[in-house]
Amino acid sequence: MAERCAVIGVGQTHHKAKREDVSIAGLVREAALRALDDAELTFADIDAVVIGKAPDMFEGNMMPELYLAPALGAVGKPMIRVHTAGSVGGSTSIVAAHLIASGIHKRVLTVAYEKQSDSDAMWALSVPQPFAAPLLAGAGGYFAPHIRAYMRRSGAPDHIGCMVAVKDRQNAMRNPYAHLHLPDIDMKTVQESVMLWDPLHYLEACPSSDGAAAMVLAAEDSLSGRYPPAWVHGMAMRSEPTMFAGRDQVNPRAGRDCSADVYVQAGITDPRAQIDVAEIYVPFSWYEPMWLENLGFCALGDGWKLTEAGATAFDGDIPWNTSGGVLSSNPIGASGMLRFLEVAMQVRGQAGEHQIDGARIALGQAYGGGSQFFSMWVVGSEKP
Amino acid sequence: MTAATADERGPVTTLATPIALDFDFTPGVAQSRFLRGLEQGKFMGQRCSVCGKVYVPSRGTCPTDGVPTTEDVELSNSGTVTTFCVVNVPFAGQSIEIPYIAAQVLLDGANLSFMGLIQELPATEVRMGLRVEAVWVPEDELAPSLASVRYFRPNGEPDADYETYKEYL
Amino acid sequence: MADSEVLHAAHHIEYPYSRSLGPVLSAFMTGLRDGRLLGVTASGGRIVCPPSEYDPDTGDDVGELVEVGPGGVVESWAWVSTPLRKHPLDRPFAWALIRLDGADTALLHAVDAGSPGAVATGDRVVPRFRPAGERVGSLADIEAFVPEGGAV
Amino acid sequence: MSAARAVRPVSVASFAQAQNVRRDDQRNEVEGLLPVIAEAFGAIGITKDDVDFICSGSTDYLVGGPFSFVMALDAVGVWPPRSESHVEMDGAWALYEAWVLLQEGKVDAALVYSFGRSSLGDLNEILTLQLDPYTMAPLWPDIVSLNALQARALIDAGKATEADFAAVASRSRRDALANPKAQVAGDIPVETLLEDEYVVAPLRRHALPPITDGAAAIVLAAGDKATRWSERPAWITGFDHRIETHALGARDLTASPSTAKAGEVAGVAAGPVDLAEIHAPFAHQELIVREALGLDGTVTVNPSGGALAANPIMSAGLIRIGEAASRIAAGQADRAVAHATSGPCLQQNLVCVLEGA
Repeated sequence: MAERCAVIGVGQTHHKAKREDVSIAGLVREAALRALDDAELTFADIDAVVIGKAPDMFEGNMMPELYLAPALGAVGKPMIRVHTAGSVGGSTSIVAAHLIASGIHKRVLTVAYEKQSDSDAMWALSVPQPFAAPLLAGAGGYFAPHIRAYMRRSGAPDHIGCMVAVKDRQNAMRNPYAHLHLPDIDMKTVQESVMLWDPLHYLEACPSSDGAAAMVLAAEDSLSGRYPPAWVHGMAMRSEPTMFAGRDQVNPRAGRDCSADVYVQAGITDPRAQIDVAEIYVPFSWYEPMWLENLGFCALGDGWKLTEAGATAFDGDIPWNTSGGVLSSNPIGASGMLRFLEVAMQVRGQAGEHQIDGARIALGQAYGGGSQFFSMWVVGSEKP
Repeated sequence: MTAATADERGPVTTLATPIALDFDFTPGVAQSRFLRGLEQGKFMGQRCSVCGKVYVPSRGTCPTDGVPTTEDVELSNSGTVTTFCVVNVPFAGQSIEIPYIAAQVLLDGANLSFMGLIQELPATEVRMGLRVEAVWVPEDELAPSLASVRYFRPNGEPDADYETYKEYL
Repeated sequence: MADSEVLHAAHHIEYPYSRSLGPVLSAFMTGLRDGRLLGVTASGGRIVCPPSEYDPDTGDDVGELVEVGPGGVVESWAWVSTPLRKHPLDRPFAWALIRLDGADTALLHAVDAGSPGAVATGDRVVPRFRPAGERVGSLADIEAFVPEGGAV
Repeated sequence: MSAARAVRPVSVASFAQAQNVRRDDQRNEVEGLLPVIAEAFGAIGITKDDVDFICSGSTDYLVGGPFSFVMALDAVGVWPPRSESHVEMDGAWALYEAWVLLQEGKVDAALVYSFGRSSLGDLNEILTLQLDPYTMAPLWPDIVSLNALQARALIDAGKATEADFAAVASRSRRDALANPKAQVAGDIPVETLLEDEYVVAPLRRHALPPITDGAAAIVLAAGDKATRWSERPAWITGFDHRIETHALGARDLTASPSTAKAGEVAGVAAGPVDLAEIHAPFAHQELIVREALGLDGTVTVNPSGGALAANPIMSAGLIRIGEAASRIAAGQADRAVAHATSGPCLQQNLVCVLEGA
């Protein structure tokens, strides 16, 4: 029988385009030490460390868990390095949670990071291999056609994406750790920003950030911390092939199956009614309405209507990304963990200005690659 | 902690660590077959013996069945634009003048689209369902590379019905 | 498919990574540019060189930076008779773990000893810094260590 | 801690590995993996639909491109979508992740695989990128030199001689004669090996691993599946891994406290050990690991020939577990220890104890 698992400490860095004041170790320690402090613990109290990040080529440091082991107090302990593309921050949290749920460890530190400014994200993501197709579109160009396909299928009007871009940046003003703080953002600013990959404007895309996130997870008999625990009610990962005949990249089955799995574990039958707040991986604005449908918050084709009606706004009935989300901070390897961490903060009541009052059940989601890797968890303020 | 120094350049705050590595790359058996086809001015795909789907390029396996693909299939020079985007942003490695259209092209007879450049049509007139054909480089410039396909252009046929390609978006 | 039909090509990847250092490594690299070697005070008063922002065993925060060396003792060594293209020297040399005077841990660097007979565990070595104007703030500011008092 | 808790019995139900070769210049990663996974499933008559979880181990830097694990998934066929994960580590750690999940009792079977072609680039340069990017990697020390420093430390400490290294290599190559998947095998006496040139003194050619392209797959099973899929299941009765500091100059290179700790938690000493598969790419490392695990002269070490006979990076650790399990399944051993390592000079170590019925 699986043991209960709870988040008892969270920490994150101030995310920026370039964190020129720290080394890689300094960056991950900033998040890890904050998480330990929040849990009122030290490295000596930790049984194991699970670290995640996206490609090693971002920093030119192969299998960085080796170099980072002492920086994270892992010497003499088990240490695991997870890499599942953009979903990695979520997957890392889940691998760490299984170390508790399996009864193997009592307290696990999990960390995810990216220090993209050591190189250049666009370079690292597009190292051309021989014989590969000529580069036609860049990162957003991979997603823009799927956004167009979503608009065609759902009949969504053009302005929905811009609404998400404005909402998430306004939310970021409530989050002191967010990379982008754009106090004057409005629909006009977004619509007048450069059209990068039609239909995507510049301000509808995520930034490139340096940053780290960390959590301390604990078993039921090993709780501590400055805030009440966030209990893990359900967690799941799903993958599907990157390219195959008939693949639906607008509404991927891996995402639907993954959410169905966590909802069963968490006893959720009506996500919109039962989930108080959600942090969802939205690196390009239009992924909010797409994921609203994929995650079952509404019927197929209705996602944009929820966004348009303000349902996902800070004061809506299902606030999404009150932290500002990936659109406001994107340290790639950590972005997924930030989603998982932010929902833990919500049910612990420690989210400060972006706290949703009375949040009791929250969903964190991360996805990666070409929407083929998904990880999700549901956390709650009460014991499952 | 401060890095006290008398040096007029001030403290050292960054370390330059250039990294250069060399590899011998091979795309493998199946993709070599596809690339050798391009060298001859044709699109070569492979069919899965379990589900019957045709992959181009094939990586030697059916991604959903996990079995080797062994039957070679030569595909048409024409296809359908399933979806597309207008590229307005310069980025590293780009070789075409912006703005331009990058489209997902589903070749007739294939079950997987791939990204291609659309030319000979104003960007504003490119649409989902547009029927296109491949324009190849001159014969003496053909190489085992997708660069052998200069671009796709309208082939004059009426647009494909959405129902025929909606599974390939 | 015949062997010759499977394609091959040279694949070269290159990037000029630029790493921000943070306070401890910044001080260490600045010291190297100034021709000095620094260690850091870690748990139990142990002096760690090369320094890190954390104790290499416990992960605890570290204390003050202190000057160490410049000479030290070879703790282990390995003789490279055919240097690789990226090695710091293009003639035969030894890699060595060198515990600098005043430090409790060892630094990895090259020892330009001339021949394998001229280096041994326990030998004393000193750094041969590059000229001040060529130093940039990196371990490569030390061209190599050399046997103390020995002419190479 | 694992040793103190009841471990859910999980068996290594099936194991397959590619023919270990110096260079597979025909197939890409997916093409190399396909037959290995098919063999692992086929040997016990199952398909991909019989496993509940998939976990793999690999590294981008062997092929020189990001996300190399992504396309490898096409060798499995993850449709309908599957619960799946990846570690940028040797497959032995992927196996650990899968074993952890099976401990919860919700799922009963997992596929674990790993792959890597070491022949594509220059390992002496690639593995340097594992080192501290500020105070080590910029000088480009190579993996052979770092291991030569460790070997020298052993000699200086009076714990071993160059002849001891040669004896490990001689025995490994002789045992590899019986391993059809081995890359390097031969009956060469110690005296002959000691005539080899130094690559980096004190390491001679024979003390180094070959460069190997390879892949491996293991099916883990619990509950009914374990007993249904194997006549004589190789049960994992203890499993742990530990890491040491990265600072080489702050370590005692002649010992492996992380191996000792992992061995203690995994319960190596709780019973007699018939055989050990030790992941020691460099001959001297075997001596250090044996000591850390407390293995005496009665233990058969590396009957497969070990990593000195074939060293497919990212798979060589997983293969040790597969080799040990195969011998238990075949009734050649009742209790075995498998070991995997990662990082410079045995920085990180994993120990898996396997037992027959």
